Amino acid sequence: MSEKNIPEQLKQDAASKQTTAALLSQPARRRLLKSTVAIPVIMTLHSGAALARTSNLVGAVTDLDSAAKKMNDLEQARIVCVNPGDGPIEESSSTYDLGMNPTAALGDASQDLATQAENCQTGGGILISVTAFQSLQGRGFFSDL
Amino acid sequence: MNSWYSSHFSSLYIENWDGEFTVFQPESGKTHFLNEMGLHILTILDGSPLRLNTICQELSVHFSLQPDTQFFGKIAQTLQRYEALGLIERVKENE
Amino acid sequence: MAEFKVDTRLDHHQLLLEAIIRPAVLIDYSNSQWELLLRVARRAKLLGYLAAWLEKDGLLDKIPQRAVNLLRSSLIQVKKQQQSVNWELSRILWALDGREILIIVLKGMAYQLQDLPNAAGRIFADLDLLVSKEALGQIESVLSEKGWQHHALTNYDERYYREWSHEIPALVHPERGVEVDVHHTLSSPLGNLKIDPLPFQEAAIKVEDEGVYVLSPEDMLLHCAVNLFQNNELADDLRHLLDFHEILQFFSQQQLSFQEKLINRANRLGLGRPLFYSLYFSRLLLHSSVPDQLKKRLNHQPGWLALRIMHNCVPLALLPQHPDQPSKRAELARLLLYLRSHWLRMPLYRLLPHLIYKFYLSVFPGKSARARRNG
Amino acid sequence: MKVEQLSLDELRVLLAGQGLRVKMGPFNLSVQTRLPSLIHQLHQMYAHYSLADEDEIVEFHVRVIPKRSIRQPFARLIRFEVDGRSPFPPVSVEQALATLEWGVNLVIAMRINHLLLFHSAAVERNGHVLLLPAWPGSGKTTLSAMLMHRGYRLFSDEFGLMAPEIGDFFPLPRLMPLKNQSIKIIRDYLPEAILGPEIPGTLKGTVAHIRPPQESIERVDEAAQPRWIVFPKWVAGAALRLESLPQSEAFLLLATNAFNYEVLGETAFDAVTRLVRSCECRKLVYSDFDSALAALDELTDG
Repeated sequence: MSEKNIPEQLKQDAASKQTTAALLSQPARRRLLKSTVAIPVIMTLHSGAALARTSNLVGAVTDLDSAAKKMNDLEQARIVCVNPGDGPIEESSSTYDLGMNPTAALGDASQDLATQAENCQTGGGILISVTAFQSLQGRGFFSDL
Repeated sequence: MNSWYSSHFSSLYIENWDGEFTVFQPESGKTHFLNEMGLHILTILDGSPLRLNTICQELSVHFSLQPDTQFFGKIAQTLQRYEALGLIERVKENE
Repeated sequence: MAEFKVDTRLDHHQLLLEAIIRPAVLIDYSNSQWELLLRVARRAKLLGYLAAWLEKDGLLDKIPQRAVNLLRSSLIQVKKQQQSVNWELSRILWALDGREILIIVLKGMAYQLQDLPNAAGRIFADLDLLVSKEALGQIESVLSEKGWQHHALTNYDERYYREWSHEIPALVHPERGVEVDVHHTLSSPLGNLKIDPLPFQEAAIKVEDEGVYVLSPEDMLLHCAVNLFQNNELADDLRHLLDFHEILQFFSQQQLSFQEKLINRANRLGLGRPLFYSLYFSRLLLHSSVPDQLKKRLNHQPGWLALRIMHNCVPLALLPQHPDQPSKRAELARLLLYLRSHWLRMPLYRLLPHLIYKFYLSVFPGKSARARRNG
Repeated sequence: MKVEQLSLDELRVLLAGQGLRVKMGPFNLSVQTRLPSLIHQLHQMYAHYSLADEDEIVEFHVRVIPKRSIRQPFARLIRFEVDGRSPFPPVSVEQALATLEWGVNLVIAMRINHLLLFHSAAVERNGHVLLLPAWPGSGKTTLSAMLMHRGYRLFSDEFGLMAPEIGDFFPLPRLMPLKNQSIKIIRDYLPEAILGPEIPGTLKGTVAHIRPPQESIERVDEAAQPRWIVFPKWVAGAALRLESLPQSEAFLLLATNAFNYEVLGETAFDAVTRLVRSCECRKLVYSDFDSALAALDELTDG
C-alpha cells in the first residue's frame, strides 16, 4: 500500500486513527479506552469482519507460477506481496491469519520474479495463491491493488 | 470562527458500560465506542452550539485538567472527526 | 423414492410474474411453489420487493414460515443497503459544504427520495449522480480531499474511463464502502445513442429539504427505458422493467394525460425506440395499463421483423432462468440481445458468422454440447 | 427418517436425482451430487441427519459437480454450486466434502438475516448456552469438539444463531472442520470421535471433519437461552486463566465478529446489549485441555 494514495488530510487527522482502534490488540485497546481519560476516544465498529475472517486464513505459496501476479501496462509481471494486518506471522504455522486489515504491495517490475519474491519475504510478507488473492480481493481487502 | 452542536443527539441510543459507552446512530446505522470524554463532548453540544474554546473549558473543568495547546488540537481533531461521522454539525458564524 | 418427488414442471416464469402482478395469489402458493419462487425471485433480485409488498399488506403471517424467514432476511438486507446509500448521499452533501452544484440523483436513490412504489424493498447498492461536465472535476477533488478514493482500477480501466467515457471512475469512501458513480451524461459511453443531458437537467425537479434534484417523471421513465433497451443486455433485468412499470402506473394515476406528455417528450428527445420497447414489454409481461394505440404515436418505432425478434427474445432474457434446468432457448435469446447491445460496435463480417453458427445450434440442439466443447 | 436408514444405493439415487433433502438446524438443505467419493463420505458423515419433512420448503439448494478445465484437462476438478451459481473457483475432487461444508456455511452467512449470526461456537449444559466466540487462533472447533464429547450438547462450532428479539439460541450442528495439528490432538484425545477423511491442500491447510454426536442432532429443535460467554485462547505452555472480561470488551468483540451485526442495525445493537448484560463474560487462556475443561465444567455447574 503506497503512502501517496492516502489523502493528505487523512494522514494529518490523528483523530481518525482512533477508528482503527477496534482492530488493535486487546491490551492496546484497553489502554486506549481506560487509562487515557484525558483525550476523547471514538471508535467505529466495522462490519463483515467475521465473513472476511472465515476466508482469511490463507496458505503461503512458494511456487512462483501459482502465486498471484499483476501485469503493469508494459506487460511486466509483478508479484503480489501480502503483509498481515495485525501482528507478526508465526514461523511454524503453515497457514496465516491475515488479520482484519492485511495489506499488499506489488513487486518491483524491473526485477525478475524470484528477486521480487525474495524481497517480499525478507520484508515479512508472504506470497499467496491466485485463488486466495481473488477470494480476498472480492471482500474488499487489498483495494489499493 | 466555527461552533458545533449535536444535531441528532436525542436520536442516539446510548449504553453505559461502567464509564465506556456504545452509541448507536440510527441515521448511519453505525455503532460507535466512546470513552467518558468522548461522550461528554456530545452531551454538552446537545442544545446550543459551542465554540472550540468553550468546549475545551467545559471539558477541563469537568475532568479537572490543565488544558494546553496539544489538548486544544486534540479536541479540534475530535470535533472534525465527529462532524465527518455526522454526529455533530458545524455552524458558520460571521466574524 | 417417489415420496420425495418435487414437481419440476412448475412454470417458474409464471410463478414469478403472477406473484408480481397480483401478490395476493402468494397466500395460495403451495410449499413446493414457494420453494421454486424463492429461488427464482432471488435470482431476479426481487425477494425484497415481494417481501416489502407482503409486509405492507400484512400478509407475512399468512405464508409458510420458512418463506417468511427468507423474505424477511432479504428485506432486512435491502433496508440496510438503502440506508447506507442514503447516508452516503448525506455525507456527500456534507462534504460539498454548501457549494452551489446542481446534483441530480438517479435510479434507486431517486426512487427512494420520492418514495415511489417501486422503491420499497428494491435492491440497490450504488449511488448514481448526474452533474454538469464542468462540476465533475470540482466534485472529484472535493470528495478526494475528504477521504473518498477511486475504486481499484487497472491502468487500462483508468485510461478507458478518462479517455473514452469522459467519466470519473467510481468513488468509494473506505470507511463505508458505498460506490458513488458521478455521471455527466445519461447515455452509456458504449451506447450508440448519444443523449444530450441538458434538457434533462433543465427539467429536473428539486427534492424538498434535501438540496438535490431528481429527473422529472417523464425523464425518469425515459432514462429507465434507455438503460433497459439501449445500454443493456437485458439478462435478468426484470426488476428494471418493473421499475418502469411501477413508475408509469404511479404517475399515470397522479396526472391526467401523463402518458401523452411522456410520448411527446420521447419524440422531442429522439428516444421513441427505447420507450416503445419499454411500453411494449411492460404491457406484455406486467400488464401495464397502456392503451395499445398510444405507442403508435412514437417516432422511431421498430420495424415488423425487429419487433418479432425482440418479442421472442426479450422475455427469455428478462426473466430468470430456472435454477436447475437452464433452457438453451433462453441462452440463445440472451446471446442475441448481448450481440444486439454490441451491434454497431461489432463489424458485420464478424457478427454474421457468429449469428449463423448460433442459429445452427438452435436448430440442431443435439450438436450443441459437442460444438461447445470444440469451440 | 434418517440418512443412516437409507442404503448407499438409495442415498445415491437421491443425491444424483432430486437431491438429498436434510434438516440442518433451523434450515433445510438439498444436496445433489453424482460424485462417488462424496456420496460415500456423506453416507457416513450425514448418517444422523433427518430427512426434511415431505413438502417442507428447502432453503438452500447446493450441488457438487465435476468441472472440466481446458487448461488442466487431466485434473479432476469439482465445482460447488448454489442455485446454479458457483461462488468459488473449482477445486480438486479430493476437496469436495470440505468445499460442500464451507459453501453451505457461506450461503447461510450471506442469506440469513432474520437471525443474528455470531461467529462463535456454542454448546449447551444444564439447559443454558455457553458461547465460545471466535478469537484468532482460539481453536474453537477443537474446544467445542472436546466439550461435546464431555456431555455438552453441541449447537455449532461456527455459528451462534440468535433470535434477536427473544434472545434464544438455535442449534445448527454441522460437520466440524479440524485443521492441521488439531486433527492429531483430537485423534489422541478422543479416539471415539468419528472423523471424515483427511483432506490436504485446502485454503486452510489439511482439514478433517468430525461428525456431530447423534444426541445433538436429534435435539436440534430445542433452543436455549445463553448464560456464559467465554473467549477462549490457546497459548502454548500457558497456565490456565479464567478471568472476567469487561462487558464493554465482550460487546465489542461479539459485534465486530458477527456476520450480520451491521445489517441488522438497531436490532443487533439492542440484542448484543441484552446478551452481554445477561451473561457472565470470561476470558479463557489455556494450553492444557483437561484443566480448561475442568474450569468450564466448574463455570457451568451452577
